[in-house]
Amino acid sequence: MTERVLGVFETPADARRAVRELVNAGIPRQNIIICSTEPMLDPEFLPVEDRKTRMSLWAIVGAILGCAIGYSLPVTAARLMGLASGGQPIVSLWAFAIVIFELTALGAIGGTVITFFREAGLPERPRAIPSAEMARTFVDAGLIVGVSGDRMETIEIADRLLREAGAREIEHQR
Amino acid sequence: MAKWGMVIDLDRCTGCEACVIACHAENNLPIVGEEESAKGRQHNWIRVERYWEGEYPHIRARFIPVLCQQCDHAPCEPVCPVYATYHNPEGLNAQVYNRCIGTRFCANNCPYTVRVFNWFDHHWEKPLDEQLNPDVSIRTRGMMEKCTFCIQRIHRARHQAEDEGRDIRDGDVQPACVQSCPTEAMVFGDLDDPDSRVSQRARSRRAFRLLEELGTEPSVIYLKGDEWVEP
Amino acid sequence: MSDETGSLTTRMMHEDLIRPVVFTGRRFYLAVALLGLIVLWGLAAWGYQVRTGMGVAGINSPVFWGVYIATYIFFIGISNAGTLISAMLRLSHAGWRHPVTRCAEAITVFALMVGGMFPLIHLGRVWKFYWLIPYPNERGLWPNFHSPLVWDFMAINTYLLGSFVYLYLPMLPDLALIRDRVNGWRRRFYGLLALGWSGTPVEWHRLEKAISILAVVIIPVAISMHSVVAWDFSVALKPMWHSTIFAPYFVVGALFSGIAILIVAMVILRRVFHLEAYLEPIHFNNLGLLLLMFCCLWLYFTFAEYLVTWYGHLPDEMAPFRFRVEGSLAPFFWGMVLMNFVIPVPILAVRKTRTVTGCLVASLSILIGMWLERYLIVVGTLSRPRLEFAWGHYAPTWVEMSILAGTIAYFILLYVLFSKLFPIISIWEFKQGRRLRERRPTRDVPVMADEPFPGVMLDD
Amino acid sequence: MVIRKRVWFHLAVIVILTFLGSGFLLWSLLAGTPEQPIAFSHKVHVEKQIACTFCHQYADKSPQAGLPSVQLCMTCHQVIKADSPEIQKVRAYLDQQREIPWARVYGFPAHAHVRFHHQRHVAAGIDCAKCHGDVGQMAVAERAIRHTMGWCVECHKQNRSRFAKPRLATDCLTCHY
Repeated sequence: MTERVLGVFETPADARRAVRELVNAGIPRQNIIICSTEPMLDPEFLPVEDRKTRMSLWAIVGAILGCAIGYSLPVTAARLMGLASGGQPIVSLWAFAIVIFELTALGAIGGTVITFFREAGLPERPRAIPSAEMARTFVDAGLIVGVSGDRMETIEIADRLLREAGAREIEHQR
Repeated sequence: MAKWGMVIDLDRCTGCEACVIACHAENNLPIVGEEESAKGRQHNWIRVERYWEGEYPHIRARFIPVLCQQCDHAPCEPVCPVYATYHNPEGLNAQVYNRCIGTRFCANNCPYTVRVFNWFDHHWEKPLDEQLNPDVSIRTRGMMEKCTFCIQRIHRARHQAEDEGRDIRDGDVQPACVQSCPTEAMVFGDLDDPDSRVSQRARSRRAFRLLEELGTEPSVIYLKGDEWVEP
Repeated sequence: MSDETGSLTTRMMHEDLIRPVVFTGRRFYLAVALLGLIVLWGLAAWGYQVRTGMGVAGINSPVFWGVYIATYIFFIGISNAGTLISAMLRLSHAGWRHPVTRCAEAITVFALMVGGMFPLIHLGRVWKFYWLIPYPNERGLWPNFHSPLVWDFMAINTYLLGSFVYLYLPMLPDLALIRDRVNGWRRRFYGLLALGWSGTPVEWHRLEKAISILAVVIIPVAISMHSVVAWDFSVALKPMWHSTIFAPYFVVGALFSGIAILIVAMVILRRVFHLEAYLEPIHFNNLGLLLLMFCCLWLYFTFAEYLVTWYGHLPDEMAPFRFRVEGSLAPFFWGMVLMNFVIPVPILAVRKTRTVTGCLVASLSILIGMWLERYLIVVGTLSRPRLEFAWGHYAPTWVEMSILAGTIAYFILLYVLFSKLFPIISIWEFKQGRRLRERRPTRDVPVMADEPFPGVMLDD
Repeated sequence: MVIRKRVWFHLAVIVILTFLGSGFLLWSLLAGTPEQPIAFSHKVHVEKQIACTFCHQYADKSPQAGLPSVQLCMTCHQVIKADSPEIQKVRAYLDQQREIPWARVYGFPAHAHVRFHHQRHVAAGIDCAKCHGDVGQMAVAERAIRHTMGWCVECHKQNRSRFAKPRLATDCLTCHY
């Protein structure tokens, strides 16, 4: 039986304080929910270990893959050509450079986008689903800090801490 | 492998345009009419250009029959995205009608402007459709076409030669324009064979090729005297 | 956030920017109906052309390409600008970019979609267009990768895909925002499009990372794409096409017309959606300065191109040169100079006239001028082939003009629908930019420190 | 998870529809047994040891194989099975001085721009059945083999060495002009 408590915050300072208090109270990080309507990347919200991303790496991998396809596509096509195609070179670097370049870029874009979706865990059901009324408050205020847990006392502690940190609205969900 | 070529002696050309008519009849070229011609859509695979030479009163018209030059380095070939135009093993600049998607890039890139586009479907009223050549396709709208050096005649000559178990002899193939030329200004044959008539004529001191400076290496060679003396 | 200075609260901002999404005015239906009619008319003209043959257009021998290809370059040109401008502004952390990026990116995507249609419209046998796609087939035939048209196909598709992603990813947070503010079917619609974005720090971090990688990748793609379009011409053995500076010349022209259409779009959006508080005179001022720079660059390239041709004085080159400068295309040529330089430069150079209206006038003039430039390039050269005997003329027919009108209407229609369905100003980026502008010397400033454009910014 | 599932579902639907669509297209192309005005049986005639070129007279002489005229049919059928109702139909055509409007079984559409040459193939010793299937077993002529370009080219490739100019075996201009 998982229960969640969500608090809406208006300033990053309050939200940061709330997160700090929750961590101090011994609530594990993976149980703390943070959502914001604009990038909030302070260390309290995004610990250093979560900042590691392989997106650049995969972009490069995609680029290399695209480059390989870009080179082999025209060459293979010219070789597979079943009919006389008359005097044109099978590998023509000047002409193929353009095809290679475009497919390299396409590979890099593909690598980036796929990695983005994988690392951000999208598409997915939104992690924090406040009620419709609270959602409106949230998008205008800007931040949600919450806790999910299966023990009643954790939720109660979180509720208190969120209120103390200055949460504007608190919602319990089960 | 033969390398087909043509020599046109401009000193013999009278500008009678028999070649144009013969080409029309042989290759199923449509007659597009006055209105379309005025728009620049004459449907000719060969045209006779007329230029004036000299100053009045010592003036003379000169004629140049211009057809597809069957270039060895044809600018039209690399730009076709679908290989509808390519170089055939016999040195012909081929145009495959049903492969053509009609980008018209080849026509733009042809320095001789000898490629012809089918702006519409063509119809031959009865009984004119009976005179269509069954050995040549009827092209439909949206595709490019041009002089083929009468490829159907090359095929026919080859078939006959094969059946008789020999190679094609010089003079076996005569495109319609060559055949119809009353002054025998045009000669067709194998440029790789040094003894062929076309090779002999091509070695003439009077030989030149159209827009030679572009490096397109045309297979059509023109002959023209240095000077023209008034008769 | 609560730290709102100035008159604009977050709630007001949301109301302003989401209003068009929820509220539909009569003007919207009117605009869609009108544009839709023009699009249908263009579609009918195209159908007529496909059924009857290309002959219904004015193109002929030797002018095998006409209005279609000119408009193609024009649209590809304006498409070039959106994503490129947005990516460059993002990479340079230009502080004033925030309200500009999305309307620029949307121009790119739609202009590409419309521009990409022109090669198809112009194909003689459009029903065989798929032969351009490399796929294994029983005939054993493949496209010719040596052909610039195949490069075009590759470049346009890469850029279209890249631009689409570059438009869509930064829109996710805004889609989620709308999802959380609306009810009914709209909630489901935007919920589906938002792909479950909830705004966790990890999502934000990866989004910013993805945007910065994409911005780096997309700039060379944008430049390559318009270069490839230029190479369509300059690899051809044609006088005044066979020019080495064509690629940069086209890219400059593309950015030039791209900024112009961006300004036009911004002025219209500002009026229609009452976005005066978001698209401020400063934005028009800055874009106007950029446009001014491109006016000069364009003149420089044009001059370089024509000077060298004239100085070389090769007969083959002089024929199209004369045809453009003093022949029957002369009104187009001098009109182009007038529209692209003489009219916009004084307007944009003087601080007093570099107003919203001033920028609009200059931009409209440039858009017409750039279309004329593309027309001159295509028709000017093709009418004057090397053999004098084959010289010709060209005049577009009603079919070409109908299709042209239809495609322009289609472009506007797509843009209208987009700005109706989605917030045309990136809400989260605007908020972020506003917070940065306040420059609270606290830790509230996020990790990635944005510097506004120094000097230009303070001009306001 | 729900959204992800939905995306997969849509993708699956698109893929299935594409497959069904192309399957239908293929099927409609393959089906080809046109109805003929006369219940002519190739089987019966081939079993009587009549050579193909007896009726298709030009197959070894010209590009077109040719169809027999009504006169040719009636040369034999004046006597043979003259009373059969089908032969009566043929006689009726003769009396009206009309040719039998046979429905075409094989042949290239005009838009293929193919110049097929029967004589060349017969001269090269290609068996009729290679391209037309085992007509001797067909009561009604049916399109047993699809004359696609890939099919033609495959044979040309395999028999490259039998061409007088092997490089022309797979030249486009060999068939398209």
